[in-house]
Amino acid sequence: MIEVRDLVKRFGSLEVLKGIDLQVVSGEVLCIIGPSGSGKSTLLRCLNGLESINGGHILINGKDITDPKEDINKIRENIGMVFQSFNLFPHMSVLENIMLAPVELGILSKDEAKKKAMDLLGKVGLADKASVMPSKLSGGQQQRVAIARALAMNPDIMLFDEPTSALDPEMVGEVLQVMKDLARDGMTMVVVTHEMGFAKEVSDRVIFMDGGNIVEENLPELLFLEPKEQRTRDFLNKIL
Amino acid sequence: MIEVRDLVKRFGSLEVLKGIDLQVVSGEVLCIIGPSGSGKSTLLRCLNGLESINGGHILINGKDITDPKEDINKIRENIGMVFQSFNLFPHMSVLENIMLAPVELGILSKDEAKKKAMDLLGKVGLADKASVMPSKLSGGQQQRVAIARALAMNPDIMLFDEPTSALDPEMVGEVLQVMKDLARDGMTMVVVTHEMGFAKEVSDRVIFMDGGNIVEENLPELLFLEPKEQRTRDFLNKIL
Amino acid sequence: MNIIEIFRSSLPVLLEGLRMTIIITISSLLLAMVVGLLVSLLRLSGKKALDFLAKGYIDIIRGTPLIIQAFFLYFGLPDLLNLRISNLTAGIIIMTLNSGAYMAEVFRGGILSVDKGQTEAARSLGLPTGKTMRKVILPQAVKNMVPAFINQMIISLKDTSLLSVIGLGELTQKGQIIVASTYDSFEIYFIVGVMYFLLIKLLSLLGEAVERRLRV
Amino acid sequence: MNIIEIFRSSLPVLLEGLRMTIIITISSLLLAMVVGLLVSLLRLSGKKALDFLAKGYIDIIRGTPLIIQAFFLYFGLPDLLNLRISNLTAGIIIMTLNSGAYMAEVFRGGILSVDKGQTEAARSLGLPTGKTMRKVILPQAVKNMVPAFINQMIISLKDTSLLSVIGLGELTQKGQIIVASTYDSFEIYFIVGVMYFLLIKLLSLLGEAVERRLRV
Amino acid sequence: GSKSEKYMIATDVTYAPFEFEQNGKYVGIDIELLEAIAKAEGFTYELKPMDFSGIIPGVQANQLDGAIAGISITDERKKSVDYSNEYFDSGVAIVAKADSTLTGESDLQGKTFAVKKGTAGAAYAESILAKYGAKIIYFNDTPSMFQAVTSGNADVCFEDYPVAMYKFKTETNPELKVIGDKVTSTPYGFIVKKGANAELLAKFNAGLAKVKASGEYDAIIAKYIGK
Ligand SMILES: Nc1ncnc2c1ncn2[C@@H]1O[C@H](COP(=O)(O)OP(=O)(O)OP(=O)(O)O)[C@@H](O)[C@H]1O
Ligand SMILES: Nc1ncnc2c1ncn2[C@@H]1O[C@H](COP(=O)(O)OP(=O)(O)OP(=O)(O)O)[C@@H](O)[C@H]1O
Ligand SMILES: [Mg+2]
Ligand SMILES: [Mg+2]
Repeated sequence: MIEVRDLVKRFGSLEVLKGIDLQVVSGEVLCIIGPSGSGKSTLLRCLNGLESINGGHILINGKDITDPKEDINKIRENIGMVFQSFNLFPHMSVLENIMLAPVELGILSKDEAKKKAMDLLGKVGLADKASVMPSKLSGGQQQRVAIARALAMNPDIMLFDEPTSALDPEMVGEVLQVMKDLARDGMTMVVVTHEMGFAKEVSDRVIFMDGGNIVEENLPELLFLEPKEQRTRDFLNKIL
Repeated sequence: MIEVRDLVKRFGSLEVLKGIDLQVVSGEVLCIIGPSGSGKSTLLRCLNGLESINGGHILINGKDITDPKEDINKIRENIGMVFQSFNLFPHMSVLENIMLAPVELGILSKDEAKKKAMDLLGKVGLADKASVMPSKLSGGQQQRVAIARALAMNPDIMLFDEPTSALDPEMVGEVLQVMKDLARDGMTMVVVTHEMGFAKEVSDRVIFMDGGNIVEENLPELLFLEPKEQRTRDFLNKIL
Repeated sequence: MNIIEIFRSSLPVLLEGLRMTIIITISSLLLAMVVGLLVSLLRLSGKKALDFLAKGYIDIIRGTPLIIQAFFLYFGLPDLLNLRISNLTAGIIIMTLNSGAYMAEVFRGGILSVDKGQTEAARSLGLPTGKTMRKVILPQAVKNMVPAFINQMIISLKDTSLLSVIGLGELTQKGQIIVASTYDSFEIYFIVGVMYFLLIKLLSLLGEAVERRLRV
Repeated sequence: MNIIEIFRSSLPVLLEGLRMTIIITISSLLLAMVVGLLVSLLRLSGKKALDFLAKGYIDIIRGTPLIIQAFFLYFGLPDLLNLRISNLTAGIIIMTLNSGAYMAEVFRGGILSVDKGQTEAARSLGLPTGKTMRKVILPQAVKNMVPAFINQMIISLKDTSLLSVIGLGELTQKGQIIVASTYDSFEIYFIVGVMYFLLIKLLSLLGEAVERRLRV
Repeated sequence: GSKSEKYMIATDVTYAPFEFEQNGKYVGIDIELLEAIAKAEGFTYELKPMDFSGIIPGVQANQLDGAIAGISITDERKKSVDYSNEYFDSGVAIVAKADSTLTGESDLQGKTFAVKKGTAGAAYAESILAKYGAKIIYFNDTPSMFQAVTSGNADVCFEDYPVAMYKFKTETNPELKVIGDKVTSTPYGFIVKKGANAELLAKFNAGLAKVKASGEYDAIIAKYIGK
């Protein structure tokens, strides 16, 4: 599904990813944890081509996304991404946010897209907010709309970059719930998060990153309870 | 020293102070606590004429500061004020910040002012920072300079508006220490703060404000341990 | 003659000039929006050469007085290239090129003011650059641009007064022609000034109204 | 004649014009800073009447083309009041009044950009309004103003080209005079354009250098 | 102005052979004539070169004491200024491109005219505008007007006869030519503000008579126009 080989990413002279190897299989939920600046977001952004890479290969469903012959837009259609800051389009209603990509890319007709959007809004519990503007929603509601928007393209893979860390505590739960439902339905997910509860309960595997490297990876219960590396232990002590 | 009688302050139609009566005697340390928006800052700002008032009287050393015949600048010279956000003058060195008012107001010669400033910097533990620009200092250091700056005018009264709440936790202590020293030296102080430890240890009296009124006042140990009013209890429960 | 009589007798000629002023302002502004948008896109293309070209154009326009641009374009270029352009055409071209450069910076500012997350969200949905720009970025940019845009409109309107030097019969020139035969310079320039003032007041009120509506 | 010869033979006259352009720009800018500061202080005085006056002045200047202001001041007013001003004086007055209005807004912006806490800190030390403004607010405001100030300098410099209409022998007019006898309009306006361009480039480089130094 | 004061006297920026710049100095018939008259009458003055369109408004506005700038004497202008005795007999000529096939006023049907604001040429062009169904473009100065014709933006322009003749004669490769004969006959005069400055006017007239008598006048004319 996702295969990353020796991925190197630099910003100027700063090497942010120092040769990452990673595989995610279909239906797997992978959590990435690690201190600030360790390169988690950058890794995620490389996966759907939001960052150009300086070395290595990224294969999505067997296609090398760094190959200039591949249409990166086609690949992206297949990878949903959810951002920490929601990034809803503020000039469009909730419904229009969700319908935009399928309609503009000619994947669905307007009517089909609308039907699909309403379905998805139902799934994330916001069927009554279809015609509302994003600015009128709470953070948790906005993030759920953002998830629905990504799902509207029927992606095989969903990437989440700290989807709950910009939320007030009382709204974290509702977003995590939507993500749990997604995981249960078999979505392949890569989630950068500091929500250890979620990671333990939902993920199949957890990766701990530090300084641009994958320091350790394991089943969640093992990584949390018996970290092998000192750096992992330090990090877990600080945040738990 | 300070006498406030039936003080009323409105912003437009919003009545922020609803008839405050208050006395502070010479050498007393008064702490003001209360929820956000209760009018603590506004009260403090009225005391040195930073806000015009809509009713009542404020007497400082027997002079009515709302009397247009009084020179508010002369009165202010006698009242130092320390702000939450330090408000150092960024284009002047630490020394120049402290010397500005005494020199400009013709109270001290440049040389005297410099000597005085160095004295004060010694007192707040920053003698080595005299020629540094404020932006190069930590928050705690900036706030200590701000205190020294206020003291340079030899005020009888010092007003503090949450002097430590913009500080990283590790810097709160150094600023409180300077304030404690001041109190020990017999300065009359009115301090808006959420630092209950400081209030308990240093203050002679604590006032609890809510909704523009003084709800309760008492010795610190009594107010904290046996609040008479329900509102005071609720507030203390929340913050302790 | 008192000012009211002067006003009455000069009004038809001045109104004709005003009409010309408005025609030039509006047509050149519409064209300048197209030029400005294209040039701002060149500047934001990420391609060094295109950015350089666009920047050069903007620099030249901003680095020389409009009156010199007008002389150069109306007298200098046709002389060299041996072609003929009417002064109306020349006026519109000059104003378009001039406001186009400023408009490009207005567009660029508007586009850059849109949060980067918006582009990333759109791109990550698979929308290509063009569609991202048209559907997501520009609608938001335009909203942020309104004040700068109105400001540029006002500047352009005032700048048309310079076109009198290439013989264009807009408001200022009509005023000058009347003064040349009646010598009532105080009254005529006063009236002309008031006309510009009212037109600009109208524009800025309009602008404020648009801004208020967009903010909601 | 090729352009190099034209350049060589026209240079002395053009340099004289350039000198005049620079003199007018600098002297009017210095005066405009005084006017601008005073007017911005009126606007910020908190007194309705003063603010109204200042706003009125700014509105009138911004609401009318410079060329009309020049005609009005040089031809209109003296006609009415029966006084006489030389075109150099008139030119400097016009440019001062004009840039003064814009400068007032630059100053106002700069002053408003200084954190309110600065005023409060100064006032609470017992400093009166005037000293607070001079010692605390203005030094910080000026720093924030530099880009807008440079921008206004550039605009003023370009605007002096308009003073050719009241017969002032600045760069643009000198160019026109040469063209009148040689007809080399393409070459002369090109050279004049380059001169303005270089002068403005110089100004903006200077501005950037000042800005960089202030930022440190 | 009082006697000790300098008179402010305006002239056009560029109007050869009456006034033009040569080697950084103002020269021409008007310039030398004024010089000679001032010397004969013993008054001093400061010369103010300015756009022609600004001259009469400037005199009117009392910005100037007088002006000598090849100003045609017209009834219209007499309402606003006082004239001296005429010092040169001029008139309006029609100017077209050197390679033009136009031969005179009769060929002007449907053409575009370029004129200079407020000149005798402009007045003449306006007077025949309707008759020939022509279009008119106004400029501030002679070069702009000439340029409009050389660049093809106008078909003909109207300029004072001696000015046009002088110009095209002195150019090695003239781009323009006068077509046909003078279409009007108008004399030039020195002007002052109406009802003001009779003193200066009197001095000018007296001086003019003196330089004519002394032969200086003829010498100046001969120097620029030949005879
Ligand atoms: N566009 C960029 N230009 C330059 N440096 C960047 C850029 N984006 C990220 N970086 C740097 O790359 C490093 C890794 O950043 P990244 O955002 O991937 O970290 P992270 O693990 O997601 O941290 P956080 O938990 O704070 O989100 C950091 O040092 C960051 O400063
Ligand atoms: N300049 C102002 N204009 C309008 N309303 C104001 C202004 N300053 C304060 N207020 C309002 O007055 C009320 C009291 O404000 P004040 O700052 O005195 O509260 P506070 O007790 O200091 O709160 P905090 O603990 O948040 O500092 C609030 O409702 C506030 O919104
Ligand atoms: Mg991150
Ligand atoms: Mg407060």
